Amino acid sequence: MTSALLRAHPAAHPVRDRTEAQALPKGETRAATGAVLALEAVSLGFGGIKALTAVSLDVKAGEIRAVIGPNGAGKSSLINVISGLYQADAGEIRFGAQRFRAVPPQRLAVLGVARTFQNLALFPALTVAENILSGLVFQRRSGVLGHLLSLPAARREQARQNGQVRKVAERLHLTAALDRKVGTLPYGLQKRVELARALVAEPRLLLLDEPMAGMTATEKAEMAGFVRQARDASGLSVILIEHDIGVVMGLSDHIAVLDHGVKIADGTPDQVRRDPEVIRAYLGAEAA
Amino acid sequence: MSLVTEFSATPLPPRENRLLAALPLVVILAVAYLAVPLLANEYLIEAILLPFLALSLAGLGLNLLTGYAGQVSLGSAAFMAVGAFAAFNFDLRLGLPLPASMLLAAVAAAAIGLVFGLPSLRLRGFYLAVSTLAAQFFVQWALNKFGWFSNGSASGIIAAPAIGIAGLPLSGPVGRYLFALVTVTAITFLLHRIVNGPQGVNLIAVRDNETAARVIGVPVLRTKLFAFALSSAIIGIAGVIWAFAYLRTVEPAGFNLDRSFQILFIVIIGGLATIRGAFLGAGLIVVFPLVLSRLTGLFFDGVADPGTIELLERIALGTVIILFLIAEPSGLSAILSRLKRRLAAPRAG
Amino acid sequence: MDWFTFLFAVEVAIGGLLSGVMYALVAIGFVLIYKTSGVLNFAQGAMVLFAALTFVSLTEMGLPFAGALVLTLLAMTLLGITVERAVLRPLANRSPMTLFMATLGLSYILEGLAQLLWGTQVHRLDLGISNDPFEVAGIFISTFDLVAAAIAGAMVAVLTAFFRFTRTGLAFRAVADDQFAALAVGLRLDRIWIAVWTAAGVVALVAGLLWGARLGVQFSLSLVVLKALPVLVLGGFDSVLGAIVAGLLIGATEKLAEVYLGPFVGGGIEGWFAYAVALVVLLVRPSGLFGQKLVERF
Amino acid sequence: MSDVILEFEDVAASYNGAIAALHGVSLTVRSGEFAALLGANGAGKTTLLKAASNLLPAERGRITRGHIRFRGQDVTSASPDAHIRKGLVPVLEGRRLFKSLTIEENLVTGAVGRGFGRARIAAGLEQVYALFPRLATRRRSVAGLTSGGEQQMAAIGRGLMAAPEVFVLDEPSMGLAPLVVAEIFEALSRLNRETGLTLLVAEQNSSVALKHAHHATVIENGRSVLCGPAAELAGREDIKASYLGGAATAAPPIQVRS
Repeated sequence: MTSALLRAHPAAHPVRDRTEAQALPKGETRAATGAVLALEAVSLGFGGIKALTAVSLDVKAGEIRAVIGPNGAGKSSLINVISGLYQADAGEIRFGAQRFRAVPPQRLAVLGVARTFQNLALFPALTVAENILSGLVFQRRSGVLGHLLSLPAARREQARQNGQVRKVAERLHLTAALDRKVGTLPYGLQKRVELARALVAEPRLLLLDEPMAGMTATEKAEMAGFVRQARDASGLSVILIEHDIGVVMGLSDHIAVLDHGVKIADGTPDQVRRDPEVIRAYLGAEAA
Repeated sequence: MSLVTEFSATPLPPRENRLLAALPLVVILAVAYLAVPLLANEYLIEAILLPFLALSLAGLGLNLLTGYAGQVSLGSAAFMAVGAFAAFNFDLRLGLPLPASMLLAAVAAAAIGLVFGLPSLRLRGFYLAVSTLAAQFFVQWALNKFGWFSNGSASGIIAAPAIGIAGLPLSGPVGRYLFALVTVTAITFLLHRIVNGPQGVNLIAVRDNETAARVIGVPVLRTKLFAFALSSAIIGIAGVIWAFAYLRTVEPAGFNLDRSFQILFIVIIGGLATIRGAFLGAGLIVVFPLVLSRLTGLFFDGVADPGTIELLERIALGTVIILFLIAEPSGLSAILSRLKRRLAAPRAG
Repeated sequence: MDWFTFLFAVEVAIGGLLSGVMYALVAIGFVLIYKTSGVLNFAQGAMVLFAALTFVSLTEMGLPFAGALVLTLLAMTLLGITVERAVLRPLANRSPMTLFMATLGLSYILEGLAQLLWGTQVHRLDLGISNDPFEVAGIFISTFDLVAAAIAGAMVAVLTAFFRFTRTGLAFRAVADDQFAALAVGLRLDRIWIAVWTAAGVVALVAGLLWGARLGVQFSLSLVVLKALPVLVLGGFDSVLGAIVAGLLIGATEKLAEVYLGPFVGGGIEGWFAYAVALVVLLVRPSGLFGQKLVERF
Repeated sequence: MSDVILEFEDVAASYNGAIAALHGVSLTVRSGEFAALLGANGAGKTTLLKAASNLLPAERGRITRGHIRFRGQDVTSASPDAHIRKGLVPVLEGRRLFKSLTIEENLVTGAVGRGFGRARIAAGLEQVYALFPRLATRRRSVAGLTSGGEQQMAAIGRGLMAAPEVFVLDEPSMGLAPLVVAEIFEALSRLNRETGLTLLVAEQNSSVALKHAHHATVIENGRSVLCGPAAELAGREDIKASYLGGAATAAPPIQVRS
């Protein structure tokens, strides 16, 4: 178990400028699944309501996969199952070679998975830099004593992690705001800080739950640019929930459509747009 | 982009300003270490400064738990009691030097804090707060019930030994004051380092959004238990100061629920998640009753009996608490920050 | 175990159940306020003291039972109005912790005020309920406890019906769900707070009379909160039914433990045993017995 | 038809005395009109609508400049419930149903808020169920467990139970399938046509709003930047592109920087 774990998460030993191939799970894992994430017939219910019914989904390395559908279709539930906040009633979730019925959320980061939340889940009392840094906490080796005694190893680690924070902040144009308390930033910037926190440990899979909700058109375009740039740079895979169909069509490689917890379509943006089932259940004839 | 450029205009404080900012601290330390021992009278030390130091330390401990880690505790006095009685027994039974007894007392308080912190892994908010009352009542009961803790004395009263370090007697008011002061200074410094370091990020992450903290890999359980253990240890040391340096004769009933609430008031009135808040809050809590009894003495002396005056004081305390909460939700620390800004404003403009 | 020791155990358990009803009675006052405003009202105990002391002092001044009752109810209404004006309104939108601290302050004020007005001595309160035990199948049961249980039962029934079938009850439940939305549909929050606190005051009066008839009316009456808190943790802060069930459970286990466990540890365990019971149960069920368990959204 | 019933005059507002949300919005709503308020999320629509019902103080916000007048009276002079009793009824963003109450209980709270008695409640329920037959079948369901569309219909129904004269809705299309959005807007349009109900609807989804509204005002970054007849705005592709970009359902993919 331990050895598989170490192989499966290069994030524990960050490699700079990883190429797409390196970001993939190694050798036998890739042969076994061919996907960074695979859901197999995942079902989930709350008190008699079916939130997800036998949903299957494969996400390949370097792919941006959007999940769309009306409110209550099960999109957020899907992300919450993948990140272990909800436990599936049936089905299986695989990250590379690791299989789970219930993903342990506290191990998510170690597994190379990062996420953002629909309603910002930042730490408002901390600065932007500290918020981003918190995304690296799981890699930390030195403890309280190391810090109190200013041991060289602790200092080196601190310096390295600060470097990682600065790098991601630069990529997301957050450098000027690094010392600001997150709670005092405007909403659009907070969303960006949350993306930075998710990206700082260079995950293999990024789960974005409405990352552009509440943004202006310009901010949305900028955010979409950041997501694409992160994918292009490190070959990570993205699951994206977003209501703005324009953004979704422009950004994703594949789109899955959920309706009442059932996957009703899965394909390229053009396929999905023309899918009669999607038009009937979601888009409406007029919009198509 | 445009959003960010707005901030680059906000200048960071340059290094010289930081030195200037440290000036008040230097002055306070100088007064505390030099002026007070030389100039202060016995009343000031015994009635104000010693309880102030002990309660400040207890406030610091609770603030770590409640302010930084977001776990509310209503049982702080129990850990003061654990600290006091543990140090008493380490001294009595092992004959250890004072610093060693104190350290072991802190360890004992931390251990018991860990046990009573376990519910925090499952419970939140008021459910957790109420469950910490278990510590309050259990510890008080155990200390009363088992004579061993107080070496068999009636109703659990213990008399602290005369204190001294390395043969240096510290039993006079100034000696006990310096002992308390050094202890409080050292712990304050350590705590400052901890909450402003990586561990502080973990604590605040758990407080502000536990789910997010868990998902990004912050060790939530370990962080909570760390907060409970360290907080209890600090409050335990506060108990040692309370028993050894301040009162010198204590009984379990002195660490009752009212004391726990008093420590909670200190933290809330002083300001959550600030180091100085504990000191400001403790100052108010220690000085307020003295001022109040002077005032009631002035107006009601001879008019009302002591029982009535006590009731009036209770009403006044309750009123002040409510007024404080209404006037300044972020506590005295926030008032101080505002004052500083106002003082700095004319210079900047 | 022979028949008599068994009967004795049953007797102890029943005695415990009945005193559990008394805990529940205090706990219900908390539930009313917590459910509708998320405030843990630590002053509920002080309100019990205030109500009982007011009532008993009025009867001692020669007022008939009904007259004293009406005047005390008026006093509790006045208290509700004052709390809304002086505490809740200025502290609107503040954190639950701040409001909890405010109720601590309020409890100091009420305790001081009650004793300042009516004195600190112990008052005897006779409600005219017989305290003689009667026997059912070899088990002795206290008449007073039984009457108290009946009164508590009636109060729960009235409260449940009030929440379920009246428009004000509906408004209470709406406010409990979402205060801002309640404001936006035109519900008058200020009036609702007054009503809620007055209702909690009435519950406090009933609890105060029953407890007072047992213990005498005195300062220690305000400490019954400490009995009610573990009941709340166990039953859920927002469940009237939970308060009853948890009260019974804690009452019975506490009495049994006192009789069968107490002697081994030197007795006096009633101060913390209820908390231990609550904690053990909560380790298995973190949301309490009946606390609302809504699915968390992330 | 032509008398102004609700008027916003150069309104600025802020939260907590610091965060400015509005910088100057002017618009007028005439009796019997279906008015739309357009703009991106975060442009200030929600703040403006809350201000109209004097709900800002409950969230520590306040109007810092300008006036909002309902029937000629400044709205800050009366409490939210007083506005409802005079016929100005809001439907909040994100529906905000009482989740543990049933659909029907939610509807009833709307009437209770206006102080209606049993007869008016019964009549109101009948009217709402006629407008949204789907709600009648879900009347005993706990609101928190119904679908987004049903919740939005219930939120609108709850508002209608207070017999509004001016009905102010915030983002009724949010998070709903385009099909459900169409159904809701058709119901609103019908109410407007058949009962003369005055409507002010904030929408991010400009195409559906412009299709049903008479007049529209566009706000951007807390300022009103454009207003005119809906048909005219809808016809101008340049306006759509510069002010309402990215908001239309199934618009062509937007250009993103890489």
